[in-house]
Amino acid sequence: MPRLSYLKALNRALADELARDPAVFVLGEDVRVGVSYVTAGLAGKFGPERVVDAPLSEQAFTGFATGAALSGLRPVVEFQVPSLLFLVFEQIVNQAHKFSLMTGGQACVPVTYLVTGSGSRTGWAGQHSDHPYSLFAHAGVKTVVPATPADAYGLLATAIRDDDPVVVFAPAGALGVRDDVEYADLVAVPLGVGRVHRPGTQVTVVAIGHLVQDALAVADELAADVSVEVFDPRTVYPFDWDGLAASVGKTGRLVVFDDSNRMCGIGAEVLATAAERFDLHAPPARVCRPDGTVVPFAPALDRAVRPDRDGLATAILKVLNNGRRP
Amino acid sequence: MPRLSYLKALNRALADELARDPAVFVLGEDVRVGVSYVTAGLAGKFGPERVVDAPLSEQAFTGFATGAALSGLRPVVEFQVPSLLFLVFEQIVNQAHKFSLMTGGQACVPVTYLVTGSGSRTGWAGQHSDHPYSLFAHAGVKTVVPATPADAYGLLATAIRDDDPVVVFAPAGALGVRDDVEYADLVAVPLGVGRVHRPGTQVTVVAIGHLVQDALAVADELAADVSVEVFDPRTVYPFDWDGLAASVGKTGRLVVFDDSNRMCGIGAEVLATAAERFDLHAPPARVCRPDGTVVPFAPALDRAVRPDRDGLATAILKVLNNGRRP
Amino acid sequence: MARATDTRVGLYRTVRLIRRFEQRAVDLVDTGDIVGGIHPYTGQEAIAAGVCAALRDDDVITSTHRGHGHVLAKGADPARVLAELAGRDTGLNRGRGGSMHAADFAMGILGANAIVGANAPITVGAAWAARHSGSDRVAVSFFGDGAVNQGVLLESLNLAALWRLPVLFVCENNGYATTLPVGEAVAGTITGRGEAFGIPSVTVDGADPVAVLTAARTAVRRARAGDGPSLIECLAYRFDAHHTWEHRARMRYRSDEEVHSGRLRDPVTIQGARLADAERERVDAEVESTLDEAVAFALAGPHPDPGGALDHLYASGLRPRQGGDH
Amino acid sequence: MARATDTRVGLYRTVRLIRRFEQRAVDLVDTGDIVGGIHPYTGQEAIAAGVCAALRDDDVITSTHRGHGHVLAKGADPARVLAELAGRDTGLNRGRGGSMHAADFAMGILGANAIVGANAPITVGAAWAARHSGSDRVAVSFFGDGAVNQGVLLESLNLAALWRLPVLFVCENNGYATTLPVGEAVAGTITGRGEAFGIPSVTVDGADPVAVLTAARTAVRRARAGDGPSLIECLAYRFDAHHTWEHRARMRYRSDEEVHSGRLRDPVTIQGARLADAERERVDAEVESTLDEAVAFALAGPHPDPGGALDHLYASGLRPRQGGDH
Ligand SMILES: Cc1ncc(C[n+]2csc(CCOP(=O)(O)OP(=O)(O)O)c2C)c(N)n1
Ligand SMILES: Cc1ncc(C[n+]2csc(CCOP(=O)(O)OP(=O)(O)O)c2C)c(N)n1
Ligand SMILES: [Mg+2]
Ligand SMILES: [Mg+2]
Repeated sequence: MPRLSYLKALNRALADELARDPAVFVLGEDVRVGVSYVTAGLAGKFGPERVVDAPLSEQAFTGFATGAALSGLRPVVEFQVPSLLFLVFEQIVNQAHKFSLMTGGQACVPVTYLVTGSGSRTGWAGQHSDHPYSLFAHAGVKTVVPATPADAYGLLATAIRDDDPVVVFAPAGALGVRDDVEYADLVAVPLGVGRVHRPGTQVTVVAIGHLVQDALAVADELAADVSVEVFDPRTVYPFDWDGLAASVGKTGRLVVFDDSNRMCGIGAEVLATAAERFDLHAPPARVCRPDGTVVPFAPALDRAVRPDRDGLATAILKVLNNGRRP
Repeated sequence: MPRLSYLKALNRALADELARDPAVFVLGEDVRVGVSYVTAGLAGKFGPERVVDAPLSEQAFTGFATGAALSGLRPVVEFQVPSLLFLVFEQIVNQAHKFSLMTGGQACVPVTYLVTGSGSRTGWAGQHSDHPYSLFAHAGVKTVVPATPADAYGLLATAIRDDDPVVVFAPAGALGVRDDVEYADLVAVPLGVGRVHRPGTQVTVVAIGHLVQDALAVADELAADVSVEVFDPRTVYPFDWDGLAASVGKTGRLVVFDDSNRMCGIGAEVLATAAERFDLHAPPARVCRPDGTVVPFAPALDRAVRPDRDGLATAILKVLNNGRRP
Repeated sequence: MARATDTRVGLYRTVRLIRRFEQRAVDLVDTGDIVGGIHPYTGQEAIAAGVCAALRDDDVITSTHRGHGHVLAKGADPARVLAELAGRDTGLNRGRGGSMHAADFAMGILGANAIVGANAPITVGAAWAARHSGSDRVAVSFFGDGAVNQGVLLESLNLAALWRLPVLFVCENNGYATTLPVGEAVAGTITGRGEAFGIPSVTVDGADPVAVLTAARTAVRRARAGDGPSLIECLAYRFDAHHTWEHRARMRYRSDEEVHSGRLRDPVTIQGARLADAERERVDAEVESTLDEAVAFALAGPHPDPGGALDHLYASGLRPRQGGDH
Repeated sequence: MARATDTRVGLYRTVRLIRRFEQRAVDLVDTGDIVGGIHPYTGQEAIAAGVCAALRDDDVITSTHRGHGHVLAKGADPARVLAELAGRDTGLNRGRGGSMHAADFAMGILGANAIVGANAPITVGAAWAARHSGSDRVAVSFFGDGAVNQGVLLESLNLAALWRLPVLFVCENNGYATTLPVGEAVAGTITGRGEAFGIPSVTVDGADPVAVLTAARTAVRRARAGDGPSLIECLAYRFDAHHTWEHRARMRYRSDEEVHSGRLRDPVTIQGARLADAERERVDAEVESTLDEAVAFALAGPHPDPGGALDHLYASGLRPRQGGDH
């Protein structure tokens, strides 16, 4: 059985979608050489008209993708650095996202934006270490953050086939994850459907992206004392509220483990929706980045601003020791 | 007593700050003529080196403001349209916001970004009707949304004097509000300090920007049945958590009335923090825009996606009829 | 009405249609039937007419905030354009777009755009898609003199030139970006910018439809032959306000003399002079009756149902959570 | 060490210093003392040296991801630069910035920048601030051949030209943007882009510090005299990897022959040949001992305290909420 890596799974999804649908093409910086590896080998297989190296003109090539999509194609735009999404915020949020409604349904913009290596890559410092998925969720752009190789494959494939713009974050912390999966077992994964990685009865941990692995490790560590359910929404927007409701309905307690900034992040949304809809036995908790985080360069500082296992364990125990007993 | 308009208050704050501090200057499109009115008359008084008309190059002039600020000046950059902030997201969030930390405290970037007419101006449709203050709160950029003329004056003045970047949203729905205030009574208002516009005992309504007036109207309407406290945070980030705690400590019930998108908006943050910290007698509620809103053009559709008085009244009554009695 | 044709009469019909359309639209703004106002195209009619007369039906265009002329010249039904401006369900965009987003994909109109410069990369992407699919369609981007200071437009010139794409960049130099004179906004020349990217660039009399047509034909021929993009700078004068709000505001940025002399070179008069009086009167009458019908159609159209305010938000059919449910 | 001086020996000292600094920094990447890697400036030393030798101490520069050379040539202490790269509290930025953000405001170094093109408008703003304050300081923006495709940089050329600001735009054309050859990225020429905005633009041999110095002197004179910006395209070759990760990756985008012949024109050899052997050896020894001390200083420096990870996040002293408290 091959040990499929997350990066290879993304690469495979691109190759399969390029092969399946002639409308699909890949666009970005250094995609022919495949600097980030996700596009490795594709130019050789599909040629330079399907794997297009663009100049450093993120705004133009993102708008270009909209134009190509309006003309029936399905572009996948790769970004090497998460903050490049800030550069093209107008093109994604104000253009691609709005075309369908504004044209009264005449148009759709099936573009996939793929960020390879989102979040902190230790040593890349403030301008290369953001994890801005909550921004796109707020704007209403479909946003996925796969945690495992199989989900990376399946969600990227679905994103490409989806008729709306979709941002796919591939966290730097997940790129090295490997799965025991046969290629033949890789399938498209629907957007908006979460996944319980580990069932539990006492507390639901909503973990996003690379933090799923950490959550599972913490759940193992604490297993003697607490039964932790690890819920991975997989899609940040649209969120699988019903899946979460089922989990929290069982556990009655909630902790969100999220690598975006605290203020108005997906952690806030989960807690807010829980407050509106769910009956919790104890106040919920977030383990996330501080408000307004700028990731400092020095490794110890970088680590200090990231949500980590200790923080999660502490939060779980605190939530468990608070509130009414179930 | 003059009936001071919100727009005039902003205009006055700019004039006073320009007069007070030679480091202050205003930059933007059509600011000499004063198309949005906030800069009316300033070019004549302070000259074209203090009131600078820029070409349609938002990214460059926003980055320019950072450079000027790093050199000791205090630029105020005006934007005519809220979505222009999407165009300059990189310049604000990835540059101006990050300079202080990344340089180890060597630098500060005291720039004020002023959006005159944020939110829906009925008839301006999808690309001109966003209210993206929650995005900046998530990113950690100081964000203020004044509701009244006096606060517009006071918060803009403070924003200009603040050593960090600050985004000031002047909602289209508030521009016409008038106050009975003497010019002499206008003072700087600190960031991060909320204001109780109307005391009440049964439910706290957190209302933002132009919605404060609507919240007050609803509170009046319902006065016979419910005692509503209207809490205006004034600054969305940093948020006055202690002020809110005091209010909710009294009322035990919470509704947020917010003109940004539901998902990961400030409404989510308020509910999340409440869930973590406050003891509520009933599930809280949000009255806000739908997830991922694109404002449709036709007036009736535009109104349909905006949080309104009816929605607030319904939410207040629902929150009141739910949960434990205080 | 159909796309502008390149005959003497055809060109006149189009400039006359646009002129009278705009005047009647301004009337409907005054009566309140069009909410939000418009950016009248008056004075620039020859540009839309001349360019679109050089196109085929299957060519595509993108347009701007001042887009009615382009949309009409490319063949959209005036009645449905007007219904769109009036926010009716019978409008081109089902009332979802309004003046700044009128689109008719069936006619190759990929939409007006409210963000200056934003349409340029969309056009380039559409041109690439055309070539990718083996078609010899061309794509036209209309934009103003203000747009040539937008980074994304300059990036787009580079992409189009680099990839030798079939694009016409049509710059409508009407002397002002809102209130800023082109001479205070553009260093160097507009054609010089095109040439810097190796794009053949010419300046023509934008008040004369024949002059525009001639230049457009050359550019279209080059594009269809695979010889890449062209830039045409059309010198014109905006006869009316930047936007109809200017009718009420007291803004002084053009002298009365300038406006008076600017209006002397009138596209309708220029092309009209090429027709016999009887011929002209016949067209005028025809246009008038078309517009009478258009106004009647527009005002008779049903207002969209507020319950469908978020119809088409997602092409995939995803229904977002409402702002008020909880 | 201080700013590059314009003597024969001075220029040699600077190119030699940068070369050896980079080589030792690469060693420290290999040993793991520098986390995150670097973008080596090797091969381009003449550009930083020649330009900075034409400056005064109070002139300012902004730099790029490949910034060590600029920072050293402008006079930053190599020991503190290296300590920064090693993430120490004794670094220029207290370990908060790292390789891509090294800044020394006391030396007029407004910071390296990790976003291509982002430094350009900052430079223009700094130049405007200098003139605004009555100074004849000039501001220099270093950037690569990839950056000339960034909209914000092109917008910045326009602003600088329009306002005749004292800016030097120094384009380091090293033939590639990561893996993309300049010929596949830039339509037209780089100097042609400057000229399009009316900016005097020249191409010089970027391997020869004297050639660069000469061009820079002309440009500085023009800028100080109030005659506006200049653009200097410096042709050079990047001797090493785009980034040190390339040392481990198998990427083929330059042939061995090309790399070999690119390295033949070596700035250190070129300027070294202008010195007597003894003179050169003396400088080499001096540089080596400076760097021995720098390495010792860097590695002896304390690591920053994780408790201060968010120090300086807000210049105003605002302390953000942590990610884990609740
Ligand atoms: C990027 C952007 N900046 C600013 C605005 C606000 N705005 C709308 S039209 C306009 C002037 C545009 O000038 P020009 O391109 O010459 O077109 P014209 O209005 O003259 O037709 C401005 C500043 C906008 N819509 N988009
Ligand atoms: C706006 C932006 N796009 C992409 C990147 C990723 N990136 C970093 S350096 C680089 C290439 C830059 O090329 P060039 O400007 O020629 O500078 P060089 O690396 O050759 O010195 C790229 C694509 C970035 N940092 N910023
Ligand atoms: Mg114009
Ligand atoms: Mg380069």
